[in-house]
Amino acid sequence: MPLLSADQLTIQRGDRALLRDFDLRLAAGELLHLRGANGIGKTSLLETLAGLRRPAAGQCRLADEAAGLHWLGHRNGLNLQLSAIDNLRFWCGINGASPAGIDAALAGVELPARARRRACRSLSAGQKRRSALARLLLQPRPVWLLDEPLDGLDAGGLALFAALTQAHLAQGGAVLMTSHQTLPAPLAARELIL
Amino acid sequence: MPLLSADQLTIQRGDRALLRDFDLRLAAGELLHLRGANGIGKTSLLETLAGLRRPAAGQCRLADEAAGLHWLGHRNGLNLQLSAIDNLRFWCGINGASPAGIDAALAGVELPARARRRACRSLSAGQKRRSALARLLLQPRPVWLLDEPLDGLDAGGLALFAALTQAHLAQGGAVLMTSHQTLPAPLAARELIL
Amino acid sequence: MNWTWFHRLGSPPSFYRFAGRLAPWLGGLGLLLLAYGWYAGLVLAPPDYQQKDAFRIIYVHVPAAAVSLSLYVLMALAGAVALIWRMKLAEAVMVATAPVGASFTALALVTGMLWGKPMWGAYWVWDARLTAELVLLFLYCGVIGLNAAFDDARAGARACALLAIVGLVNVPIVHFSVEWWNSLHQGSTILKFGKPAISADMAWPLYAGLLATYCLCGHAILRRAQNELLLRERNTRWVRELATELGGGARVS
Amino acid sequence: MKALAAIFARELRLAARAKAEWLMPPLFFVIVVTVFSFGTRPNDPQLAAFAPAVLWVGALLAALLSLERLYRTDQEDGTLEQLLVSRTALSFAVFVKGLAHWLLSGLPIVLLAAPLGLMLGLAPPHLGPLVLGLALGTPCLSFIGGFVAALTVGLPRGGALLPVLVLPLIVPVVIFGAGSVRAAQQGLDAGAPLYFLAAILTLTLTLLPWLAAAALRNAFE
Amino acid sequence: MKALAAIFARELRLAARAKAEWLMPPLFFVIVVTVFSFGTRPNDPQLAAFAPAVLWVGALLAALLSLERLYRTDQEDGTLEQLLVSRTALSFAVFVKGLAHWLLSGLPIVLLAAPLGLMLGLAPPHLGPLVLGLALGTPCLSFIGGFVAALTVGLPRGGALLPVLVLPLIVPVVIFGAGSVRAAQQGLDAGAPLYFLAAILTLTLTLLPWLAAAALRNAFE
Ligand code: HEM
Ligand SMILES: Nc1ncnc2c1ncn2[C@@H]1O[C@H](COP(=O)(O)OP(=O)(O)OP(=O)(O)O)[C@@H](O)[C@H]1O
Ligand SMILES: Nc1ncnc2c1ncn2[C@@H]1O[C@H](COP(=O)(O)OP(=O)(O)OP(=O)(O)O)[C@@H](O)[C@H]1O
Ligand SMILES: [Mg+2]
Ligand SMILES: [Mg+2]
Repeated sequence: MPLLSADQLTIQRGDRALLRDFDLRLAAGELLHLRGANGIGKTSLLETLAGLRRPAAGQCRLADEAAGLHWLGHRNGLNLQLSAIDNLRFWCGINGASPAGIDAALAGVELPARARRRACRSLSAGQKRRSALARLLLQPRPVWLLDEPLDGLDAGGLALFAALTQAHLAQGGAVLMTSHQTLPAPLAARELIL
Repeated sequence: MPLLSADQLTIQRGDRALLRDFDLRLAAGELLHLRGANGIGKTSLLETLAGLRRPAAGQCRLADEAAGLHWLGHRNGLNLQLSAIDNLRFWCGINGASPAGIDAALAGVELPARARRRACRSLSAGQKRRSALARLLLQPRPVWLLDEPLDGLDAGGLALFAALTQAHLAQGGAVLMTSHQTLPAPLAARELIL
Repeated sequence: MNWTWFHRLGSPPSFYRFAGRLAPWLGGLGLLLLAYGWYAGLVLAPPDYQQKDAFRIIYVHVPAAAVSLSLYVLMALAGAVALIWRMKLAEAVMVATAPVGASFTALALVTGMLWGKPMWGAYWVWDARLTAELVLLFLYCGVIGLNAAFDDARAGARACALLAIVGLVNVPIVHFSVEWWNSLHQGSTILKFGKPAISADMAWPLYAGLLATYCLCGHAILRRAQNELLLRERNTRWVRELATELGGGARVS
Repeated sequence: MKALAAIFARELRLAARAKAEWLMPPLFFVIVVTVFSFGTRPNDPQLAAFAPAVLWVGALLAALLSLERLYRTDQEDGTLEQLLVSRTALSFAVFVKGLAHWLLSGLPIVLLAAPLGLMLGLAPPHLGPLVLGLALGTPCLSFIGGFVAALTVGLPRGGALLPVLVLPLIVPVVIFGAGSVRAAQQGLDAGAPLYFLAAILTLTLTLLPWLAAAALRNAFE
Repeated sequence: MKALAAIFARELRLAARAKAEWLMPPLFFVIVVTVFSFGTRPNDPQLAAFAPAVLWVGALLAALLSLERLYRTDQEDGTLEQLLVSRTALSFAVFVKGLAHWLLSGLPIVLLAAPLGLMLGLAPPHLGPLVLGLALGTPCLSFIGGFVAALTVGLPRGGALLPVLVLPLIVPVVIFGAGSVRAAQQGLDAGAPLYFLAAILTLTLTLLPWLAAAALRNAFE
């Protein structure tokens, strides 16, 4: 049974239907790379799958509703006044996870120690993106929906992302992501072109 | 004589000097690709060269002060309530350029016609980036400083960017840009690694 | 109980047709009643022994004031339906009601002020009834403004519905203000069940005018709701078909 | 439960970060009252009669000022969408945010009301209804305002709309609040309006968080 | 010159886009006056004495509300940095933005003042000083407020700071403005305070745009 499935999805923005009768199955251990031209509707699709946007028709289902999913959009979900640590502590609280994992998660995304306690506003674009990725590591959730997660990451960041993703897939997770770049080396993805 | 030069530049953020005694020469017809790890100081350097940030020491000079330079940062400089056309009309007015070129510029970045009159808020990430690039075409300026201009562009967008840049270089312009991606095919850049 | 009529009416195309058939009748009846009410009230009825002819403002003021409250309730109810059943029709009705209600609220305020000058010696006093009615106008304006601020018509309608429901608290305040606070404004006499306290040749035209105003409001709301539906459904098949049927340019987009 | 504690802690931490921010609503309150007194004849004995209205309107406006930011930054930086995805009970989150807003902007105003009332010439026995009324009324402001902030959060220029939507909804609170002080000044029973306020507060606290949560969900579309 | 026209056109276009936005400051003004009157005893003849203060404070707050957005969106979406790079004379840009702000939020208030004054029981002969005073005073609000908005634009939560910084600066304007009406009410010369207002306006218009431009340049760091 797929971890995430969409049936007969129709997605509308303004008056225009971006997708019609779209079906999708995301199986455990699968990495699905969504591609397509600018403005084709990748972000809208991901937002719909995440439950943020209501589809005009059709439905999406998560195999394990209780476990939920991780969503990383264009916006990082970091309060710019708080430090990366404070932001992650907040998400730990929200999800009932233990804050003990915060340091490990930030080390996992290689955010320099001196940047962790500074307000996120003073981080560079790539450092912000890394902090946002750290949130995915705080709490295991089977499905990851990532919109342009590679944006702003340097070569080291790409390698790191590849490692994180592989570990997640190996644990039976699934990843649906968009990116205009080709994915970093060891990742083998099924491509879906819109 | 270089179009843009920096002498003995020291750039400071918070307590930390990101760059010390940095020299830079950007000649006409040159494409300089600035690389470096996340947080090394690429954005800060570009902002300093654009005159937005004051260097802690040293100075930067533009050969043709009157002609000015084009700056494209992480932020697109598009008012989200206005349409792409309205935004460009504003920049035409500011720079004293003729608004006749707007349609050509938007066609040049291949923004779909129906997306040009809609509030920028409803554009996709790539469409916003394209609209921001269109600003560079409205008015000739010898120096372009571009911070991650490839962010969010699809394959077509990359090709388009390469064509724009080549045309600019051929006219004797110069481009200093950052990007974590390798530059699209025909562009030949001098790499500068921080 | 058979609910099919409800579901049929709830679908935009059938409501559109139903409203198209009902609206002219309501409008015609309203105009007739209004003609009688105004002729009987403004020409035939004897002048008041205290107020002379000034009392005749009542034939505009009272219907407008009553309608301003009823329409707010209607708007909030439509909003509740729109929220609970996500019914497009209810959204359209709600959005259509707001400007009509706002206009009648403004009319009640203006006629009240014009009446206040001869009666109380001032156009405006800070009295509970008057201020609450003014607040009602602000609430209508809020709903209209909020709706205009949204790009997405459906999200806008739902936000307005929430606002309208919360604003419902003001309706009893307007209605009972004359009892709760000692007010210059006169208490309920006409709009009370039981025996009205004014003479019949003043009362009947008033009732006719009241009914006429309700009919005309109904007409306006139905027509506005029709427009609203056309706008919201402009890309659906039934609107396209309607457009070709009417022979207009088939391109609606 | 833990989630609510986390939201609450974050609001407090944010206030602590923007160092002087929690000082601003009371300071604004003081300044509005002062500017108002400047606008009138100096030492006007009549001022006391208008003191309840001035203080209540001042409190209202001070609360208004910080309301727009209640959800806007969360929406802009993506925290709101994360909250929606995380399946936290949104109405509780709204409740906690309202509570934090009241603590940071309502409570200081309640505490300041007595000295300012004296400044405006209010007799000491009438301070009781004033402070009690504000203590009951300012949470209503925070919650009603929070509801409207949720309604307007996704809007391009929701900020302009917010005060215009909040003020009419808040009128009953001001009527009863200022009414209670005036009743005391006229030797009437100041208790009845306060009971009304308490009733409004109860309604507000129980119903509005749900509506606000619905509004937030709606805002994303 | 063309650049200034472009800025002006953009402000108007923005107001036209956010459909009902330009309605909001005057509506807010009306509502504040209403709420205030509701907080007082019904039909209080004394109200007229307080009308100048109420109207002036209302106008002040209505202008304040839209000030925060004057530069904030420009800063957030990157327009401000483009303006800085483009070498437009920033002080002129600031001047034009102030002018547009006054046209969209100050002027409607000036026009509304007379009817609202009547509603508050102000005698018709005293409306002259009220309207004239507001006509001179509201541009001061827009320009002083714009200066403070420029000062706080880069700050994390500048919104909270803004009103607290503006209000003290604006006090003289309110004193002279309301004072002029009161002078008229007491049968004194209403002209002198108006001359003061005109002097303040001249100073504001000539000096503040330069300072605001410097503040904007500074805000980027
Ligand atoms: C701006 C001023 C006024 C406003 C806002 C106003 C508002 C209202 C409202 C809202 C109602 C409907 C109440 C309900 O249905 O429960 C009403 C009814 C009425 N008004 Fe006014 N009014 C104003 C001035 C006046 C004046 C000056 C008079 C005459 C002395 C007047 C006489 C009446 C009468 C006779 C009714 C019908 C009451 C009944 O029997 O139920 N109004 N007004
Ligand atoms: N209100 C609206 N009316 C009409 N079209 C809209 C509206 N809002 C968004 N759109 C269009 O819907 C599409 C949304 O695209 P989306 O953001 O999902 O694209 P994307 O595939 O993620 O693109 P990118 O690669 O640029 O990120 C865009 O073409 C956009 O122009
Ligand atoms: N106030 C501050 N105090 C200390 N360090 C700061 C402060 N503000 C910024 N920095 C640091 O300065 C650096 C700024 O980097 P900049 O944004 O120029 O990086 P970049 O090379 O563009 O990175 P990226 O590739 O991620 O875009 C970052 O390391 C950041 O953490
Ligand atoms: Mg996208
Ligand atoms: Mg950078």
